[in-house]
Amino acid sequence: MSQYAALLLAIPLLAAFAMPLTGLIGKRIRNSWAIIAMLATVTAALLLVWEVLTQGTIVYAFGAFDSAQAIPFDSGGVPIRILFVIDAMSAFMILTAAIMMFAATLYSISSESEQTGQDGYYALLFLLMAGIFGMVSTGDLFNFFVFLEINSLAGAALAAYRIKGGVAVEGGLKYAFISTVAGLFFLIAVGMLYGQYNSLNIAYIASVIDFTGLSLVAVVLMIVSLAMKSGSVPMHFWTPDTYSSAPSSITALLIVSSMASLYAIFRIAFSLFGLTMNVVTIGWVIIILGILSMFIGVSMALPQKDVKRLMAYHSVSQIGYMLVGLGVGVAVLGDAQMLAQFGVVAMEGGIFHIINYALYKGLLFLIAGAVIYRCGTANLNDLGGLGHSMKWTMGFFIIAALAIAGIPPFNGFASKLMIYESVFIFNPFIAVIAMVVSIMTLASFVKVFHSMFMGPKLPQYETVKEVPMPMLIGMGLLAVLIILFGLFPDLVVNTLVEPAALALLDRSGYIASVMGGI
Amino acid sequence: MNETILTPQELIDRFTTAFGDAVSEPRIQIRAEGVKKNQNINIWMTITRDALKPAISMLKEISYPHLSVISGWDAGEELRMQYIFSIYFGERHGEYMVIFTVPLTKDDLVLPTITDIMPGALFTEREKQEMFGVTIQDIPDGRRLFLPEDFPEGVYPLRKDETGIPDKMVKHLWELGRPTDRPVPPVTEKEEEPKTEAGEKKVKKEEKTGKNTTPEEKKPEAEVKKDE
Amino acid sequence: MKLSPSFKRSLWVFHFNAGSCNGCDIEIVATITPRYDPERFGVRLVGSPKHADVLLVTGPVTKKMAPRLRRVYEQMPSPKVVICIGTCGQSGGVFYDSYNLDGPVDEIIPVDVYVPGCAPRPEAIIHGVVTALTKLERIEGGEK
Amino acid sequence: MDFTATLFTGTGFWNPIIWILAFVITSIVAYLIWRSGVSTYQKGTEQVKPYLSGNAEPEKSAVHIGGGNLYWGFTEGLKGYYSRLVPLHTGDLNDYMLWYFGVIIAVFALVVIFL
Repeated sequence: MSQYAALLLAIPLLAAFAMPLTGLIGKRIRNSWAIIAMLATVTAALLLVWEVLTQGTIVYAFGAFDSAQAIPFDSGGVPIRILFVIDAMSAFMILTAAIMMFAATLYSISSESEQTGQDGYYALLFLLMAGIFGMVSTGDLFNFFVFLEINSLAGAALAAYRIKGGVAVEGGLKYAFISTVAGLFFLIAVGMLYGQYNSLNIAYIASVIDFTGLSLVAVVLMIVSLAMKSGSVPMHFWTPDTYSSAPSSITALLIVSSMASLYAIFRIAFSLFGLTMNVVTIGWVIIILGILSMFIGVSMALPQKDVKRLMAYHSVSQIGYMLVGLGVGVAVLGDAQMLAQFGVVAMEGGIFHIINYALYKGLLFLIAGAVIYRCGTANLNDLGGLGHSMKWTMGFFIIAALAIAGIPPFNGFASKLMIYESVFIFNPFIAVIAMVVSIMTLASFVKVFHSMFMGPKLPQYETVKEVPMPMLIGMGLLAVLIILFGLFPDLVVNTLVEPAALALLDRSGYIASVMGGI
Repeated sequence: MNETILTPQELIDRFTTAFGDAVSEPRIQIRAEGVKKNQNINIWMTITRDALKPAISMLKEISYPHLSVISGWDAGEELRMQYIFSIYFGERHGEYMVIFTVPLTKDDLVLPTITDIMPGALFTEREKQEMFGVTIQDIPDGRRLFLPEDFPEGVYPLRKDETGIPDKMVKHLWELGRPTDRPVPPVTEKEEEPKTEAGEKKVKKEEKTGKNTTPEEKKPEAEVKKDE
Repeated sequence: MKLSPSFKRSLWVFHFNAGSCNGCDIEIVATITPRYDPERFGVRLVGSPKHADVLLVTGPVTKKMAPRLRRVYEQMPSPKVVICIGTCGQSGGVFYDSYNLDGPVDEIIPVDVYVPGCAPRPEAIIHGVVTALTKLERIEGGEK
Repeated sequence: MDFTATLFTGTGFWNPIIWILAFVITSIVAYLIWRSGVSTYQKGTEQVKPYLSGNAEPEKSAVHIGGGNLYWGFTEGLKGYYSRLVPLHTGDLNDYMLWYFGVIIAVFALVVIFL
């Protein structure tokens, strides 16, 4: 049994706590240590994903003599230890997180080079990544709460890292407050389930669950608190404040952490409860949250004057797309015929959109960071004429903006098309809203492109030149991936997205992989 | 429009009683033109400079006047600036023209601005400033209105005295590029005064105006100019 | 020599008022009314010099209008023809002793056809345009 | 793994490679048509500059419009919608919590009614 699952967490935690030590020795050594640790984590993640895709779900019991032995012989059929259950869906999320970690860490090596306090910065960054990897691969509810907390606290500290006159501190505080409240309500729900089924393991609870009133309360609490953590509309107010005040490489990672909580909603909806709950209602709840997020997110983004705030509102509206995609999947879970006809495709669209979103949204925030790194201001009214001096950044911006707006050759289009067509059969009204939101997204990014890159060379940005190489590599990787995913969507869907969607749907397979004790 | 319509004489009496000797030589002119002989009434008054603004505000109480233009002419040793208002323009043929003439001696050409009580007067005040050299006190926007930017300072086109347009500034378009080998025009012979070079004297000016009418006939029909 | 096909039924005209008293302008407008109807030959007034082949200049060029007239002339695509309408453009006409003139039109831009008259009649203007047409043919024919 | 695999999206299909080929072909055809046109304007002359009724073109940085209010017309048109939506973003943490509990109760009601 390979130890990649354990390595996936061990390396970031080791790197995080060793960071201050290497920092003492020297700045360059600490940077190289960060890069080495990051590369190690990414390779562990890729190997793990490769293994899952080839051999199917991996179950890793921490601390057991034989790591594959999920249920100890004397525990009477109840998995005691903390289990990592990594099926195709978790592997998909690990891959997304790994790519973003690679780009963001490389980016922040040079974007944070002149700043102070880099030891703490990288330590928190690795803690954040450890939290994300843990959230997406754990099979244990309480363990999920623990990783949620690690994730939130590291994210909040990083969001408030560059004080920026108290604005960042306010953003960080809001993020921390929101996450802890969401986490606590999630913990209450976990407590309810533990009280009723006296186990914390998702698979075990799934196998013995019979939907009582208490489980109903648990489902509602879990879904709403995770929806808040991922920033769906009625509870999205923290997103613009936190994302716009956090340093850009951190915002790229905060997006990944909000998607991890999105993954958690679907893990709970599909694997934990599945058909035992009233899927149509919960499905429609998720869809409504999705529609609200889509429309209000982008309509708030249009009049914005600050580029990062505008992009933060866009991340709210893009989360809406995923919610709608997978919400339709949940809603038709009961009806096999409808599921086969468009349910699976809607889910595939939603999942494919997760990785596309991570790619181009991360790239957009890194570009915003590059512009702020060079020009010092994020206000659209002061910027202008950067196209003359920052050619590469402009090129990446064009790719990312076209991708987010869903323009054909790029990856955004492929996933949005899947969502449009399948959701159209389910309910045409939602598909129409999705398309209108796409147009408004394009409109607002045309505005950003016009005011940031076009126009004459302004005198105050005369000395601005291209961003240093590591930042360009970070952005370049994401841009290349966007183009590749755009050109070969079928390749990506068949190898990554389809198994993930089927793994989510296959609730009994999930239970069997753990309970069966293979 | 229910204000009381004053007869011209009552209007003048109002001003004379209000300003006494500041208002001098009031005059009423009533003309009737056209087939219908509709009357139109002009009321002229000469006003001193410092009684101007109070007079205008009084006129505003009678009926809000329409300032058509501030015109003026160079009467030799003084400039007579005329504020031309029209009131009662509501009724048909009921309009009065009220004209305040302000004589200004050439040595202190200063006028108070009336843009504070009548903002619309700015353009015509700016034009008076550049055409007559009258300085308007605290005019909000003292830029030139019609003259080009590179127009020489101290030259005021509408003045008849030495600060008027010197002859060298006048560019006679009809003189330029006239073919010199053209036979004498078949017009009745007038003594052909010698072609003077640029520095003619003033007396030449009137005589020149007479001569200039001849060039029109020289180009009777559309003549196709060969391109060099 | 025939005009290139693109001129066959479209000789587009751009009118430039360089300080005229609007007498000639009203005559030009009178020329394009249905009574004289140059539209049937494709002669049409256009809003921008960039679409025009013929430039109608009225009025003596005042000092402020001279640079603008030069710029509009240069902005017209070649081959182009300039018609100076009215006596003012040729000899200053009624503004003969004005201090603010910048010379007859042909000192500022090369003029091809002169239509004299203090407000020339529409027939004279049309005759001018026809003369301009023959001039265009010669230009198209390669003689400068 | 053949590269012209088309992605099955719900009712239709999507193949970027073929789309790009079509795009390239149409752009070539468009370029050919464009090239056969007559371009009589000379490069360096005044013909390149815009026609502002004869006036010279003001220098560039004076006319650059900042991006801030590019869509003022859109927001103006939806004034009713925006005047209600924007004040909701108070930036005050307590309101966020009220929204959170409000949504929990709403979802509860929804789930219980439609159980």
